[in-house]
Amino acid sequence: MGAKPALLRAGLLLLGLGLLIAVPIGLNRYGVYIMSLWAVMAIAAMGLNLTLGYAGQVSLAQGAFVGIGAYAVAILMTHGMPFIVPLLVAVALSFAIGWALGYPALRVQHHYLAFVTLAFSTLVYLIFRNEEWLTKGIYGIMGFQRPTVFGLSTRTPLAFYYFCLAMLALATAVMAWIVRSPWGRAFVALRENPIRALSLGVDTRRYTLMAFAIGSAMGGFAGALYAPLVEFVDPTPFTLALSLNILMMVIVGGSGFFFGPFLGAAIAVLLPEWLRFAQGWYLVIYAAFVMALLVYTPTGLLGVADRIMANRRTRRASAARAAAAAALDAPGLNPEKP
Amino acid sequence: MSNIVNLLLAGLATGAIYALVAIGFTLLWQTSQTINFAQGEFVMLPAFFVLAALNLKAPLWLALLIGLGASLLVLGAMFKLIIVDPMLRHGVLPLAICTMALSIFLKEGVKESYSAEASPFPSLFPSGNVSVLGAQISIQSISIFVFALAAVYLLQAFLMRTSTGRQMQATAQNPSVAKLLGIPVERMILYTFLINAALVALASFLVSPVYLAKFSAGETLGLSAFIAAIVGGFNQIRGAIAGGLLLGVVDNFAAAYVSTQYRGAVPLFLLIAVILFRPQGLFGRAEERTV
Amino acid sequence: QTIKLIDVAELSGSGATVGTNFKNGADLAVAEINAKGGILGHKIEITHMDTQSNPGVARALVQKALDENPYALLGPGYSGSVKVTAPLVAQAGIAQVMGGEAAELTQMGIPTLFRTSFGQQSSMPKIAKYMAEDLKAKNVALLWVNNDFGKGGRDMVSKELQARGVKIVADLSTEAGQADFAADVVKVKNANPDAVFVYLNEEESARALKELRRQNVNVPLVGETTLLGQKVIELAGEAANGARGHVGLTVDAPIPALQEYGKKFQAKYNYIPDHNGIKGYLGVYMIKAATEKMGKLDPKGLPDALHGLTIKTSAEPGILLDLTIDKNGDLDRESFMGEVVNGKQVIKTVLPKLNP
Amino acid sequence: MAKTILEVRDVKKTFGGITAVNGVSFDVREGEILGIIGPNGCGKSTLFNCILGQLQPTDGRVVLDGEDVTGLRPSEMNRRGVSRTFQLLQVFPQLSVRENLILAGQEHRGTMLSRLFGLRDVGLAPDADRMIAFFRLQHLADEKAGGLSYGQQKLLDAAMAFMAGPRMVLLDEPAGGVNLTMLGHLEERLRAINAEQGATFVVIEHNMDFVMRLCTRVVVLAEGRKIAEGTPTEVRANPAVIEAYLGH
Amino acid sequence: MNEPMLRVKDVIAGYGEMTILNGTTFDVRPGTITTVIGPNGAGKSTVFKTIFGMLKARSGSIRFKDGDITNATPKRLLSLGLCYVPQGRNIFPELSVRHNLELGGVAAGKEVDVPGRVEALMDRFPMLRKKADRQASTLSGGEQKLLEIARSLLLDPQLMLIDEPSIGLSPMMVQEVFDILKDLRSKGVSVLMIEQNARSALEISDDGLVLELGRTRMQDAASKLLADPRVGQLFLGGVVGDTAA
Ligand SMILES: Nc1ncnc2c1ncn2[C@@H]1O[C@H](COP(=O)(O)OP(=O)(O)OP(=O)(O)O)[C@@H](O)[C@H]1O
Ligand SMILES: Nc1ncnc2c1ncn2[C@@H]1O[C@H](COP(=O)(O)OP(=O)(O)OP(=O)(O)O)[C@@H](O)[C@H]1O
Ligand SMILES: [Mg+2]
Ligand SMILES: [Mg+2]
Repeated sequence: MGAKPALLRAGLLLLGLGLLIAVPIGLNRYGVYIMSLWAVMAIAAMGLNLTLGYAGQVSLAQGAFVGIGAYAVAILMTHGMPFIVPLLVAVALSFAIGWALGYPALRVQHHYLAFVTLAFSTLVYLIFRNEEWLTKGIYGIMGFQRPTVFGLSTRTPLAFYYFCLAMLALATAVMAWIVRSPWGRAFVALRENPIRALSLGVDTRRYTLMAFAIGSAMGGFAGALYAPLVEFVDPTPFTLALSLNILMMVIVGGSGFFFGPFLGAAIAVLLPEWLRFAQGWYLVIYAAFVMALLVYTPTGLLGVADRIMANRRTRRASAARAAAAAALDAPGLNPEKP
Repeated sequence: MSNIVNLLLAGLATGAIYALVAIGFTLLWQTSQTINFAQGEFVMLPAFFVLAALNLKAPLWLALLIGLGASLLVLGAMFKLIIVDPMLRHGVLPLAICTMALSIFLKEGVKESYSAEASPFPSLFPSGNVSVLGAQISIQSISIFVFALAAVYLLQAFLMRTSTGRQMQATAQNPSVAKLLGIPVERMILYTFLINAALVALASFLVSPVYLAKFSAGETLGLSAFIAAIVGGFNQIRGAIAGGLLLGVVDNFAAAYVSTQYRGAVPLFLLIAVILFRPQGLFGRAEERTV
Repeated sequence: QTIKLIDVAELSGSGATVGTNFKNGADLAVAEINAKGGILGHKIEITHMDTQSNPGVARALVQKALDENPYALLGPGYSGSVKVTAPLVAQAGIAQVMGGEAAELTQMGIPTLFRTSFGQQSSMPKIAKYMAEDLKAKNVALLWVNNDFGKGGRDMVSKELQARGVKIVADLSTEAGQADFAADVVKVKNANPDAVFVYLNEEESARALKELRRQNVNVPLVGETTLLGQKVIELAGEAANGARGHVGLTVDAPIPALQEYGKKFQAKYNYIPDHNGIKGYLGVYMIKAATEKMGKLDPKGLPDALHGLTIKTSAEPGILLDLTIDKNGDLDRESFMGEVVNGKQVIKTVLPKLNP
Repeated sequence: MAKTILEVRDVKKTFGGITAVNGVSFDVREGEILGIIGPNGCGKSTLFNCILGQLQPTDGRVVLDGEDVTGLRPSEMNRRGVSRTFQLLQVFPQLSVRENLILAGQEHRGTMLSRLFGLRDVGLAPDADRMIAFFRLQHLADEKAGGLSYGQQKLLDAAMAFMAGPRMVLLDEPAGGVNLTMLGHLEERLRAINAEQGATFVVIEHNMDFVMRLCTRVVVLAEGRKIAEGTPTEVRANPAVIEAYLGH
Repeated sequence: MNEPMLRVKDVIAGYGEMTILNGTTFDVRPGTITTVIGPNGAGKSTVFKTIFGMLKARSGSIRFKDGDITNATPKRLLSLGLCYVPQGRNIFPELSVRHNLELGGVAAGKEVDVPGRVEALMDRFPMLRKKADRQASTLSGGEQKLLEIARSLLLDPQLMLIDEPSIGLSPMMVQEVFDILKDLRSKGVSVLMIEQNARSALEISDDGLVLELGRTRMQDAASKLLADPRVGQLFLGGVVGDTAA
């Protein structure tokens, strides 16, 4: 029975990939830029989806990690390092900081954790803005260029888009591996019932820290791509607003669903652009749409799909039960055995 | 010395504002287990209802009444019916995110339909100052302080002493059982949001003369109030006061004696200490038994 | 055909007030000009794009705008956004008439970039001079808003002050939208300066003035347009009295044209424009004047036409005040030293153009 | 006489002013099935929580295999081969029944790293399915655990405790809500595991028939103190126990 | 023969797409205790939820005395004189024990003296008085169950649905609860009870009812069921082979 959905999923995946490759060809530079931004944000959201969606740890700091990644790349590249080095540094750095940020989560939960992470992202923003010796402060960092990978320059918007797409594919693969491994199961256990998990030998501390670290690393990874995408890094994008926005992506797409972040990012990044015709009102319409969507499906876009799938399964189970029940009326008692 | 007093008074004045707004957070949590990220915008909006009324040449008292009525209708009833009802069952986060979108909606909506400019808002109190220990403090601030205290006291009494109040809490803590016992769950939730609406309207009228009626006024306010509520203890209304005042004062002293450049973060980190060593907040009740 | 102008402005986010003023000013100018038959008989068509006060978005939007190849570009208003967009526009070779005031902008050697107001490099020296020479201040405290507008002004003014041998005894950054200035004022007091330089947005200016008054700081408070505009006076009440400083663009200036404009603007949008409201307006008229000078619609020619151009109110009333655009895209025109005297802004001295 | 596997020494637990467990001591011998009974609120569950580290005892010691394990984190206790079930339902509602069971065993297979790169089910799927079949949950194997009936969740909870092949299991009211037939079944299983693998059990239960049939020894608590200890028959005859707990 | 107190007829109900009750049918006579037994997952609790309007009955009918109460709201059912003690943990964790109790009286009419009854209940269950001002979540599992049962007795019902009351209760307390049920019956109240602790439950019951796979397998006098060897073997833990192994 499992085979058919599997095929279906594979088909959808290929279709989606095909679309992503084909789409930008028709678009102008701006369109391509937006698509690239989508890819970057999708990565960041995927990270948060691990921390929040799977492991159930609220974090309002994902935006800060995107910033950390972006600054790491911008600073190191302006010192003339080849892209790969800053990229790795960005990921490693955010992994480490993410790990550290996990510690409060061992003590506090829910809104308290939200508060701690919130404080952290505020601090990070202020560091970006105030530590001029490092970050050039409010004026931001300019004058670094998009990388050349395997001898291919990514200067043109299209080339860079495909680069981002490749990176997105990479991130997706890694993430898929993690959530499908026993770790993924442990993360969910952490979210669903930490007490029971603990009593089953799940080292909730380690997994909590891991959830933060990996999620943050993804954020840093996204940041590392954001910098060359915009070719300018300054503090303003990395306020709490970004963190909240990424959080919104996760929830709207479907928290805890693997492909949720892709849809969430699409809505948060692409939709406002499509709405720009509405001039000043575009954000109003956008917000209204998001609210309507959440009201319609609080579990996010993929929540709908999931419900449909589940219902199909349940109907089968239900039928089996009914049949068994009918069989009961035949003489001779027999305990429940569908 | 006079510095200390100055900072203290100013801090308390600002803190009182945070407290007033924070009450809403604690109320919503205690009576519906929801977090409203648009709370700041909720405080921003009623002032504009009033201004709109004033532009139509309504006298102030009438304008205020209209403002109150409008927010009861829009921020209370409509919010509950259109947004909260369908989402309440699905846990804290979806609704919280939805209110995040709502805050954008309100902010941008006001900006487009009214103005991006800050408009002065008529003060309900004489603008004078009284001097305390040689430092000046405005009557405005004092009245805000008093109102915040009164609001907390009344709500606390209402929730703890009246049967309705307890039914509201019961509804929040276990809706399905509340239903079994014949508690009018729907109505209780409606009460919650009506009270909140009234509260934000009041806050709006008191705060706007200081913060001005501006579409973005809710951003900083909402955030600070959220923090204040957490520090004070989310599940205790009186926590809001403690949290608010503490935040206001700490913020000022941090800015004066630690760093102005980092004033955004230093207070938060001082307050994190509170959270880490008293995870239930200053006045919050300890987390319930788990196993 | 119609003349296509694209305005990339901060219409939401922290810069929303700046951008909206700029937008409204521009719209007003466009409406007027079209009513009078347009430029060289061509109607103007202006569209606005929202940068959400984010340089990254601004950069992308400018790209988008250029894809639609407009006649000229207006905005953005944030210096940071200007800095990242200007190179793109330079590539396209069309004029960018923007609202940024940071000194460096016109020193990047970008031939297509034009101001609509004084850069801080021309306003700050005047303020520094005033504090050092007229006020004889030896010690000055700086109170500035920590965004690129405030930071730019602060960097410039402290440079100028120190050049004149004035000591900076307190250097206090504040947050945009900050409500409580008690701590900052305490620090000002402790430094006991001879004068305080206040460089904040209007609302924060008002709050700061109130707090300075509350803790009765009685030394002169000196600033720029944003310290003694009508709005500040309205918000700060009598606490604003005594605030003084350099006024570039203000509808309170004793210039009938400016006051006239103020009324027009208020009639249309029912609020008093700040200097950004005037920048947007002037920007469009600068483009008009230059185009008429060329006598033809030549986007690529526009920058040259603007360089070195002098526009007189006699020829173009819309320009409100005679001005000259130099080769860097900086402006030169009269400005004022003003002071708030019992709830009214009065102009004390008129500062002539640098090179008449 | 079998060696002592777990020693509980003067364990005390207070919450604010309230004393839940007031200096309880007893031994658990290798391979026995020890019953713990006592009136509601006498401190049985709290005692379990103190032994297993869910709660920090206010006072007293817990010794496992001669090693002091007082206040060790529950996951550590579990690593040492001690698992438990809960009185109130404690499953992972959003995970399927099978996933619940696999999770229950996975942390005992390999290292964290090896698990990341190893098999998805850590090779536990067959065990899980055997467990499912045993507890008659086949038709629910892929249902979310949250959708199970009370008794089914109770059984699942018990099943999870066995997944890792523990040396010792603490069961908190396993019989509650379980159909008598299934219960008899569970009982047999406990005996089997006890006999074959020499696993040790400590059972809190109010169902006296169950306790009498299953347990080799019984400890009786009342108001946080141990009031009696002995074979089921001894305890049942003990007037103090009848007074405090059994009634007439 | 007198009109049944409760009549459940061909009820079909379930959770979303999942049908659990495939035409459940049974009666409850006035002034009797009826015990429902059956395997785990048979649908016993689901029947209760459906009767009490927590789940929608897709078809079939439920009648209380001579009125139709299919899919009626809990509020209405309470006012008609039904009450329901669900399975598991159903308290308000952060409210005090006393307040938890008092909330049981919300649906009571003005004439009822709720505080008085609360006092009476506390006399009956001294534990509750001892811990009256504690946060309910700090009670032990069994204490929480007692609290619930006590709460349900606040408004004197005519029909009481009680789902596995014995879970987590010490033998004494089980006796106590069963005694309560008995003298409710003596006051003419009907009790419909689910019990896995079936023998002792059936011993105090008048009628018994076997539910399996959401269908009524047998309904008969409790004594008869107890005597029936098949029932004994299949549902009351008589010897069974390990069919799964
Ligand atoms: N919330 C739910 N969602 C989906 N299915 C459910 C839900 N609750 C119960 N079920 C299913 O309905 C069936 C009957 O459940 P119910 O709780 O009525 O059983 P029961 O007879 O009360 O069993 P027990 O004696 O264990 O309480 C079970 O197979 C269970 O899987
Ligand atoms: N977190 C807590 N805070 C305060 N008191 C508590 C807490 N947990 C338990 N108690 C108290 O400790 C006592 C023992 O509780 P415990 O759950 O151990 O009883 P028990 O023996 O398991 O009873 P039962 O048989 O009903 O489960 C009870 O009186 C309970 O009120
Ligand atoms: Mg217990
Ligand atoms: Mg049941």
